Amino acid sequence: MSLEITEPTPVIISEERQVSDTRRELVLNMGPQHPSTHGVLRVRLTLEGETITGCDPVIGYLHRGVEKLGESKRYAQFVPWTDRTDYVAAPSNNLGYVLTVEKLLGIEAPERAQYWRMIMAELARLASHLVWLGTHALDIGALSMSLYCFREREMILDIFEKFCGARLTTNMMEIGGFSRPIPPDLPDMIRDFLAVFPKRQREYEDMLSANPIWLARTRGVGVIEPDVAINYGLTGACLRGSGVNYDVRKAQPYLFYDRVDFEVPLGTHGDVYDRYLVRMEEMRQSLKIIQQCLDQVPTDGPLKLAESNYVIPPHDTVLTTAEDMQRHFIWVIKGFSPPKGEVYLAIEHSKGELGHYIVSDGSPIPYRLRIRTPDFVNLQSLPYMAEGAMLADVVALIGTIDIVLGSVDR
Amino acid sequence: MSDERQIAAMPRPEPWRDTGYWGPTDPDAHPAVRAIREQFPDAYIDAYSFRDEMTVRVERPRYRDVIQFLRDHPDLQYTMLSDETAVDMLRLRDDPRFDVVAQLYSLRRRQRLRVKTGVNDGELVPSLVPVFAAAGWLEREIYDMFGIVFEGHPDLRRILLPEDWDEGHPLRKDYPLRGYREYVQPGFEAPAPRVRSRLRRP
Amino acid sequence: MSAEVLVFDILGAIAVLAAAGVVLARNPVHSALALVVSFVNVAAIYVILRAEFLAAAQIIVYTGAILVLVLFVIMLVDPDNLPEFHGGRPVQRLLALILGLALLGEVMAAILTRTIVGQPGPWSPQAVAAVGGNTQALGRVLYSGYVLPIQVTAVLLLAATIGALVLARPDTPRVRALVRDTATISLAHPRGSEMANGVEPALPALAAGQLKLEAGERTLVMAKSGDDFLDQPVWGERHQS
Amino acid sequence: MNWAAFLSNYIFAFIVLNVMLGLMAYMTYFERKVLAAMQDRVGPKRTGPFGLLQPIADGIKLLAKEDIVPKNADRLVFLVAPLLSFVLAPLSAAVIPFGGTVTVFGQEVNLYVADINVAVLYVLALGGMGVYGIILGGYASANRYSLLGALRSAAQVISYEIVLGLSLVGVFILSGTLSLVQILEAQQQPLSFGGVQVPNWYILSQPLGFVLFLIAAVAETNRAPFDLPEAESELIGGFHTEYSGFRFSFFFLAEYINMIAVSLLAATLFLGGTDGPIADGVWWLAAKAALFLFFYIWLRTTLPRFRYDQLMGLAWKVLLPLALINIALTGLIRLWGLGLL
Repeated sequence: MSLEITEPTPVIISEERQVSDTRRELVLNMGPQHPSTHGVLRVRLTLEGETITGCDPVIGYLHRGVEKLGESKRYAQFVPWTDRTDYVAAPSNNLGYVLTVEKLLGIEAPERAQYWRMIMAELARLASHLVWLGTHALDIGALSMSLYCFREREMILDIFEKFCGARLTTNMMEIGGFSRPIPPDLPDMIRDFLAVFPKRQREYEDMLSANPIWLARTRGVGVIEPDVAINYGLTGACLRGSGVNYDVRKAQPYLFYDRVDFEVPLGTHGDVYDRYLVRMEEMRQSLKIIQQCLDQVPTDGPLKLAESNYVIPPHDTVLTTAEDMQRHFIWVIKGFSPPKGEVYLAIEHSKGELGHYIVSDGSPIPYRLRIRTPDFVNLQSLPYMAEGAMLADVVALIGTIDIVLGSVDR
Repeated sequence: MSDERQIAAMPRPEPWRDTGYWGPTDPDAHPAVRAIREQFPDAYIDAYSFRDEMTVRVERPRYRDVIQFLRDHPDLQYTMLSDETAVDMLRLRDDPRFDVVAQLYSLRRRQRLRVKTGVNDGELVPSLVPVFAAAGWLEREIYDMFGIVFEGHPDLRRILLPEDWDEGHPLRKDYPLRGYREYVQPGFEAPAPRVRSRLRRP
Repeated sequence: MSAEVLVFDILGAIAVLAAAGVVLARNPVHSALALVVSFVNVAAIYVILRAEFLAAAQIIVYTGAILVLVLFVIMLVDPDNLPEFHGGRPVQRLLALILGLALLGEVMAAILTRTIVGQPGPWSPQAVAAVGGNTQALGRVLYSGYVLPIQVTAVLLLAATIGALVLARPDTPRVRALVRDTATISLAHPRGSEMANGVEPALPALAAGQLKLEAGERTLVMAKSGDDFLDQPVWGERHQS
Repeated sequence: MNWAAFLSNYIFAFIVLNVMLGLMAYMTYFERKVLAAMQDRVGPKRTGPFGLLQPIADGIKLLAKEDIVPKNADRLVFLVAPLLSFVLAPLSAAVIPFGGTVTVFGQEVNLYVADINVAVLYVLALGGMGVYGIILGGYASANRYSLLGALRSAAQVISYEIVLGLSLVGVFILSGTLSLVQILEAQQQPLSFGGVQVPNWYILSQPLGFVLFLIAAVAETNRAPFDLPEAESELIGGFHTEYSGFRFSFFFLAEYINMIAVSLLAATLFLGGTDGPIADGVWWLAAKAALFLFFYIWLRTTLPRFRYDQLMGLAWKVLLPLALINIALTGLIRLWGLGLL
C-alpha cells in the first residue's frame, strides 16, 4: 500500500560548507511555511553544531505592493488597505494613516471623535499584545496561553464589531472623524471588559512570570544594549526593553495623550524576559488610558468635522439639504485636492513607531505614500540577537520582536 | 448649516502649526539648519518648512557626512534614523530624478528633522549603514523598489521581490501598476491564471 | 532433547548467525543491528540458565548503552570517511586468515576433547535459593570478596569520563563582536560614546516610586513623562534598589 | 508442565494486553478532553456520544492516510523501527501486580503475568531497548535532520534512564527485593507510629526518590516539558517526520503506552499499587495510575519546553547527584535501622 514518491520534494534545503578542516557549517532553512515564524518569514541559519553563527531573514513572501497601490488610489480609498498591513491591530494602522492625511490637510477631528480614536487605538494595542503573548508562549511551549489570550481578544473583537461592524479589518477611521454614530451601549461593554481583564492578566502572570522554565528560556536570551537598539532604529517594546525612554505617545503626543495620565515601563536588561515584562505592563497602562478616556469623552457633540470641504458630509444631511448633496457628489466623484507638500507623522503602534510619509502634488491622488512599519525595522535586529544563540532560541527571538508579516512585507 | 454644527468646538486655527515637534518652523532659527549652514556651506542647498516640519536639502556627495554630523553634534544629537526612503520626482521636476529622504529623530531633544538629497538614475548615494545600522534593510528596500545604488552598503540585494526579478524596480513612476508581464513562478511554465469575474470591469 | 535444550540450540544458532552478520554486513548500521540481535539472544540464554540479573544487565548495559553510543558514532560520522572494512592489503588478509583458522582449531579441539570443564563453585542452586535468588547471591559475592576491584574500576571509569570531557570541550568560547565600534552613537551614554575621558557618568536619580518590582528578580522602571532618563537609559544591575 | 496454570496465566496476560491497548486508545481521548478542559474549551465532542468514538476515528484516519516511504530510505529498517517501539511498550505491563491470587473455577490464578525477581531491571531493559525504535526511525528516514533529532532524543532517554534507575535504588534498599510483587506486599503492611496507622507506601519514606522518578519518567517518555527533540522538529524534524499513516501511529501510540506503563509502575512502586484504605483491589491501582496520567497532561498544558542544553544539564548536574545522595541517605538509615552502623 505504500506509494514511493518519485523525487523527494526538498522541504528542508541544506548545504554543508566545509569551514575549516575540523569544523563544518550547516546551512539550515527555517520557513517560509513554519509554525513559529508568525507568517511567511524564512530564516537561513548557518549552524556550527548547536550555536548559530549566521542568520539571514528572507522576507517578501507577503509583499503586495501597498505603496505602489497607494499611488493609484484617492486618499479616502486607501484606508481599507491600511488595516491589511498589520492585520492584528487594524485600528492603529487606520489611525496612523488618517492622522497623517489630516495633518496634510491641516484639519483636526472634533474632540469627541479624537477621544473615541484613542479608545479604539488602545483596544487595538491590547488585542495585538494578546496575540503576541499567545503565540510567543506557544512557541516556547506553554500550550494553553494562546487559548487564554484569544479568549480575552474575543471580547475586544466583539467591541470592534459593535463599533464598526468588522472584527479584524476594521476600516473604522475616516478623514475628519467618524460618520456613524456611537452605539449607546458601547461604553458599558468596554467598561465590562475593563472590569474583567485585570483578573485574567493576573492568570497569565501566575502561569509565566515566575515559572522557572519560562525564566530559563527567556532570561539572558537575545540581549540588546540600549545604544545598539537605538542604532538599529528599534522602537516600541524592543527599545523600551533596553531601558530607552521613547514612546511616541509621551515624546510627541498626538490626539489627547497629553490629557491622559499613564506611565511608560522601561526594562533594565534588554532581554526576552524584559520585553515580556514591558509589554505586560503596557497592557495595564492601556487599561488606565481607556478608563480615563471613557470618563473624559463628551457624551454629545459632533463626531465629524462636517463643515470642512475635505470631509465627506454626514449621511443624514446629504439626503435632506441640497448643498450637502452637491458637496457629497463632488467629494465622491472628484475627491478633494490637498495642498502641495510633504508630511511625516508617527504614532505609537503596538509594535513600535508607525510612521506615514505622504508627498502630495495637489492632486486628489497622493504622489508618494511611504509606510514606515515598526516590525520591518525591528526584524533587522534578529541577526544581531541570534548570533551565538542556541538553535531553540530563534523561536523565542522571533516571538520577542513581535512581527506580523503583513506589515513587514507591505 | 445646522446650528448644532456651529457650536462644535471650532478646531484650533492651524492645528498642526505650533506643535514644536520638529523645532522652530523658521529655517533660519532652526539650530540644525544653522549648524549645517556653517559646517557644510558647499553641501547645504536650502531648507523649507511645511506645517510644523523642517526639511533640509543637501548635496548628494556630502549626504552621509551631514547625517553623521547631525548625529554626533553634542547639542543636536539626532541619534535615531526613523525612516529612510526615496521618492521618484519624475513628474514634479526633471533635474535630479529621485529624492532620497532620511527622517531623523533626536531622542534627547525629542525633535524630528528631514534630510533630503537629489539623485539621478545610476548615480551612487553614500550609504548610511556606517552611521546607522537601521539603514541596512531600509536602503535594500530603496534599491529593490527604485534601483538607487548605495555605495558602502554591506550587502545590497533585493529584499522584498524574489531574487530572479528581472523587470526593473516597481515603485518608479514609469513602471506600470500591473507590471510589464505576468510573473511566472520558477518551476512553472504559465503565469498564475487571473480570475476574470463578471462583476469586475473587463 | 528437553524443551530447554531445544530452545538453547535455537538461540545459540541465531546468536552465531547474527555474529556472522556483524562481520559480513556491508552497511555499518546493519552490522550494529546484527550485534543487537546477538546480544539479545545471549541474554535469552542467560535467562535459560536462571541468571536473570545477568540477562537484564546484559541488555541494559550492552544493548541499551554501549551499542547505542556505537550507533551514535556510526551515524554521525560521514560514511565516506569511515575506515574501510573490507580493504586491507593482501598480505594482511592472508595473515588474518591463518590466525583465524589457528584460533578456530584450538577452540574446536578444546570443545571436542572436553578438556575444559568448569569446576562447580560454592554456589550450588540450593545455596543460591537459600540466599534468595541469584541477584542477592551476586550482591553478596560482589561486595564481600570483590570490593577492591569494584573501587578500582570505579576510579578507572571516572578517569575515562574526565578524559572524554576534556576532549569534547569546545576550543575557545567566542565572544560576540559588538557592532558598537563601527556605529557608535553619542547619546551621552557611557557605553554608547567612545568614553573619551574614561569616566562613567553618574547614575540617573531614581525616585523610589518609579521602581516596579517584578517576578524573576527584575525591576521595571516606570517613566512618568517623555523627558525622564533621556540622557541615560536605565540599564544594568545598578537599579537593584 | 502444569497446563491449567499456564493457560490461566496466558488468558490473564491476554486480558492485560488488550486492556493496555484499549486504555492507550482512550488515553488519547482522555488527554484531549482534559487538555481542552484546562484550556477553557470543549475537546472532541462530535464523534459518537461525548466524542467517545474519537480514538476509533483517529485510527481509521491514520489507516486511510497514504503510507509514504522516502525513496532513499533504508526500507527494511524503516519498516521495522516503529514496530520495535510499539511492541516493546506494553511488555513492561507484564510485571505489574494487579492483585494477589484469586481462585476462579477452582483454579488458582495470580493476578500478575509474571513475577520475575528482577522485575524493575526488566522494565529498565525494555526502556533501553525502546531507544532503538527512535534511533532506527531517525536513521532510516535518510533525512539528515530527523537523524539529528533522533540522536538527540536518544541521548535524552539514556541520560534520564540512568536517573530513573538510580532513583529506584532507594526503594530496593527498603524493600530488599527487585520483584514488584514483593515490593507490593512490603507496602501493604501498615506501619504504626504511636497508634497512628500509616500505610507503608514508599512515597512517604522515599519522597526525593519519588520526585526524581517522576521527573525522569516524564523525560523518558519524551513528554511535556521534555519534548524538545520532537517539538524542535519544527526546526530539525524529529525522528518521526518522514513517517505517515499507520506507521506514524505506531510511534504515536507507543508514547501513550509508555505513559500508561510508567504510571502503573509509579503507582505500584511508590503509592502501594492495589493497596487502599477500604478494600484492596485493582481499582486502587487504576485510580493512582489515572492520577499520574492526569499529572502528565497537566504538565503539558502549563509548562513551557526546556532548551536542549538545559534539559541535559538538568539530568547530569541536578538529578543524578540528588539520586546518589538519596541512595546514600537511604543506605545509612537502613544500616542504622538494622543496628549495624
